[in-house]
Amino acid sequence: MGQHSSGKNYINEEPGLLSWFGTLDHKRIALLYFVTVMFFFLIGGIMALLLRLELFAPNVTQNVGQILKNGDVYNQVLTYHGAMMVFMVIIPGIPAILGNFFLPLQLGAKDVAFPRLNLLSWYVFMTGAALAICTFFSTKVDTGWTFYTPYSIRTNGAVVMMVLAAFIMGMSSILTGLNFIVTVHKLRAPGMTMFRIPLFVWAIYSTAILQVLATPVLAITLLLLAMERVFGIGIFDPKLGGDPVLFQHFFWFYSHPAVYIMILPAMGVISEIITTHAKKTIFGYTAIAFSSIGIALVSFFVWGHHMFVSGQSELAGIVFSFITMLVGVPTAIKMFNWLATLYKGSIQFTAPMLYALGFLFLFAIGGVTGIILAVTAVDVHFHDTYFVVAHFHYVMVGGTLMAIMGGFFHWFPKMFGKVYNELGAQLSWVFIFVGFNVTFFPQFILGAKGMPRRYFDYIPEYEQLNKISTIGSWLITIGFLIGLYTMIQALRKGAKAADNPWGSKTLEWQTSSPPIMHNFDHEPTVTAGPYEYK
Amino acid sequence: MSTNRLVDGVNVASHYRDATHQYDSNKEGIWLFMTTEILMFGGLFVGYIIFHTLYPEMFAEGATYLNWKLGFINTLVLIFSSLTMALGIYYCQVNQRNKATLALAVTILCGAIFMVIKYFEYTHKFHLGIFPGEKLNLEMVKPEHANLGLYFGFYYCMSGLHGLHVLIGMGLITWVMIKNIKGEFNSKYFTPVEGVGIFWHIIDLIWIFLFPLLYLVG
Amino acid sequence: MASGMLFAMLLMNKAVAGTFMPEQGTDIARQIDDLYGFLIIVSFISCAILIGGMIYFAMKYKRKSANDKTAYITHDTRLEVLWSVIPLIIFLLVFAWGWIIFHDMRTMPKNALEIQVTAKQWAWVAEYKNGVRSSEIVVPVNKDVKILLASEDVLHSFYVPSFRIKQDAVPGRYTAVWFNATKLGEFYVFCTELCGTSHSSMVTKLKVVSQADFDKWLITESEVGLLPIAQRGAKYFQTRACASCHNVNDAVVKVGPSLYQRWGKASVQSDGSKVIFDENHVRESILLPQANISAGFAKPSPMPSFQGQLSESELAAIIEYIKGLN
Amino acid sequence: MAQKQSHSEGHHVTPLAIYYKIGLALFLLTFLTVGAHSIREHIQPFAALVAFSIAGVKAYLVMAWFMHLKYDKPSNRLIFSLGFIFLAVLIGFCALDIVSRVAQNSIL
Repeated sequence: MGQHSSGKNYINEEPGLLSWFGTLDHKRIALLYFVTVMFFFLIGGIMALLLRLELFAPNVTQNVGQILKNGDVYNQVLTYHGAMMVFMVIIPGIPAILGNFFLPLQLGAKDVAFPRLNLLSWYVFMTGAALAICTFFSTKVDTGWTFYTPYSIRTNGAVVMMVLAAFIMGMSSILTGLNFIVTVHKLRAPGMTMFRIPLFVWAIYSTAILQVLATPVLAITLLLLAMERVFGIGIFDPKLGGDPVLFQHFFWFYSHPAVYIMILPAMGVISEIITTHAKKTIFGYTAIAFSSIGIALVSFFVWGHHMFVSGQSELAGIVFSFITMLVGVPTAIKMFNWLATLYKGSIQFTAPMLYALGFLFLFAIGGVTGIILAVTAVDVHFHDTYFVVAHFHYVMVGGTLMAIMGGFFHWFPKMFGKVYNELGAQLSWVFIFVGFNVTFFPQFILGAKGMPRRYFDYIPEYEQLNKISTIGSWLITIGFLIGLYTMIQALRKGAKAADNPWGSKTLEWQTSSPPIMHNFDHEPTVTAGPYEYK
Repeated sequence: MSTNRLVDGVNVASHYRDATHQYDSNKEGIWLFMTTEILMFGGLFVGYIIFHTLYPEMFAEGATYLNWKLGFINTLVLIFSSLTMALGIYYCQVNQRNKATLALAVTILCGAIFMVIKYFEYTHKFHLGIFPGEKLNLEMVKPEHANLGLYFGFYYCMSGLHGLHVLIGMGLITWVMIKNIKGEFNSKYFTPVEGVGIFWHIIDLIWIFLFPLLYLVG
Repeated sequence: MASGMLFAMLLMNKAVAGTFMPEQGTDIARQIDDLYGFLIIVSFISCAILIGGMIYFAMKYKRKSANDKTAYITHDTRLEVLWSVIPLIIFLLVFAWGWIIFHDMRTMPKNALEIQVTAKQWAWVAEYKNGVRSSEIVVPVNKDVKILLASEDVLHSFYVPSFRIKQDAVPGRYTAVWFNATKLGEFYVFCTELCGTSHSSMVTKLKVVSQADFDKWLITESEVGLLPIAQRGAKYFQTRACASCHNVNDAVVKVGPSLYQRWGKASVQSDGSKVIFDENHVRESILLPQANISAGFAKPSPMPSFQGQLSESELAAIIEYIKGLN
Repeated sequence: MAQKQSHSEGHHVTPLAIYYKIGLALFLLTFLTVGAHSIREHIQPFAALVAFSIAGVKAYLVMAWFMHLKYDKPSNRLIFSLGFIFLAVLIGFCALDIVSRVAQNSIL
């Protein structure tokens, strides 16, 4: 293997900027997603900073903010922050960028099963994203990303357009998931049995199942909401005997599994990073693989834990709480397996490894607070307070975004064939990790004290903790900017990367860096599991 | 990047080993997509069943405003079209291109008949002031249940989304019919016809349940 | 040994329960805090094992040379069963514990004092059996109180942090929540379901008073009808939630225009025309808010129409009150 | 003849006669549905059950023969059935809430 003799690779084989927009190559499509998702992340991040700035101190007078004009503007910003981060950053994040790039490579395939569909997914995604951004220049939406009825029916604002945007992006998510499922089923290299595929593939595969099975219900829910606004069909509107709680059932039937769409791929990335940078075989491969599938399936039965105080019946609350406890078990299994993988390893403190360890740290906290929230009686107090905000940011940011960053640095040499500056990458980790805890840990306390979420203003007793939280958000920003700078510098001036700088055993490292257009000179034949560090 | 090559008379993309490999993969993709269709329509069915359970009399009243005879005719039309669609695939499989084209054309025609009948049903209702949800003209309709609009919300959403699928299906059948006329299909390669066929049968499948659900339950 | 550990945990629990939590205003709050304290301790121990273990391994097995040999351990069934079953037992334990308390919270007491609380954008209105309406909720101490929740427009959520209770108010139906306050004092009531512009100001007070004070309060409030007309207007201005959008103390704008020193002056409308701020103008603005929108305010106005909701006498009282703001 | 061989290798071809039979059966069942509807007064409360049982049989015929699921790979059958299984989950839990909520009104 080694360097391809001609020096050609997927980046330079087709010349010209335009060639990127018609490309069918999974690696190039991954980079298209990379650029767009990063852009949306930037916008969503700016929204977050605005929210935190506004909350730096309680308002001067009622309903007049210090940064944002009034409560309406605040509600709009929080809606766009939530909707963009969920639908445009975290859901497509790992599957569409890293999954697209490395799923075929790790399977030893030449491409995903349906390359044209893959490109179409990106265009569909961009259409939806463009529509969502259009609403920003029309009447802005202020419903929160959850679109709860009947507020979303009554409020002014381009809810229909926003809902269609989410519908279209959902379609893209379905197509991506479909593509990955078929790829995993059909395009494994000879000898690559289901129990020899890397754990990242297992994670993406489980995610894909969720994408395909859960998203259609979101689609119909959003369509009905649009109809509700246009014709007042009444299904979710109490005015005609409809039921707003039913909307929440439909919404969370998708959106709870969606939480796992966001975190499962991150878990896959962590498995890869830990084995590679500890140079040790994974502990409990089968347990981790099955827990991914287990989490994916059980996550369909737990959505009601978002609705303990919604007016849902007590019985339903109890049943959902019980099943939620069950979904905690496979998550705990994964945590312990990663820990056991570190045991007697040879741990190298590279930037990806730091991000992975940071993930374990933050996800541990996010996980246990998740259990606290799953306990019905306790959740009654914490529901819709900052405790919940802190919990899901520990999982989504502390979990998924840490994994995304770790994954980027881990695979950077492979994706771009360049070496990044280790110091810069580690510095970005320090700022993100510290800043994250400074931002979100105080929010647990705020929530315990009873500060409701989505509040534009608060009573003076919450001021100190809010100040700390806002300062933390600046540290995170610095961290991400350093990370971005490091990547850009590496792209511009980075030294040429070796084919397998980490000494990894998975297939993507066995081809050249960056990979050639067809991934492998010869179709690889697999004779052993993915983590044979003997 | 995928460059195609000819294997045994079939265009096979480079990341597939052979025609069977490609066929199986495509087929699985098609089925996965159909699963999402079922789940999407299913959401509507779930809503319908729940509200029907809550307001049985209101739903019974709603059904009396529908003309079950039209629904019945439409059911027959769709079933017939499903048969011709299946025949279309069959004729592709046995290399009888002209018969396949004919079968597909009849299918499209049936779809069109279905939509025309639907059109008359809809316009007749609009004429009577029967609109979905709060747009229902209470003065003209004078329903026993003030919330009858909810039933028609379901009626229009379900039959509307179904009708939209019929239109999309007709478009897709036209596409494969043109491909067939150009001679792109043979006994070894007919995946698009089969995929579109499955889609069309799903439409039929959904109507099989919509018909008793909307027109007959009362 | 095990019982000793359990005992130590229970002792610790007493210390931890209530950490960072608001004052415990009810017995249910105490029970929830005990469970919460237990959860915090268990969480802390799990995090200590996971994070501590991670840091320990990371330090101990730090890479020394590029050719480090690592152990080849693929799995260990006993360990894996252990760390599946132990969390499961803990999860089921806290689930059951939570269920017991939750069941109490959701079982309405018999013979409770019933208060009808209606949520609307953006205020709470409590109505008592004797017809008293109040924007603040006043309840007697040590008595079961049942709040019957309704909503006039969108979802709201009734949240009293000190009582650890929360319940959504769902339009189109009633929901209920109960408590038995054990402490005198004032407690915050928040709305915790995003409901629009002034969601974060949809805050009121819940006052726990002695039974005697409560009875007295009910009587004074029911005598509002005997008050001078402007003072009655001031009451309605609070209970009808006018105050959550209209400022009366100075000219600062909240959601709607300030009413401070507006009476009798010319007012510019959004279509550029001018009207005099008089009885008929104010009357029309209250009953048909969309007909008169002041320059510089959003169209359509977020103000709900009060047509059919205010009696002539109430309307007159409010107008009289606004007159007096000059 | 080469044709026949390729069938046995790859694709199953259902004979024409079966298609016609299935089509006929579907027609008859549709008439049966309407027939049952016209005597619904006499078969209450089973009218809905009858109507949906017939619809179920029709759906089976369409799926098994027209959609070729009978001869398709088991994995594809599983994939398609997942749609129905998860639909059952959705309705199951929604119904759990709604039934117990209506029954529970007394607690107010």
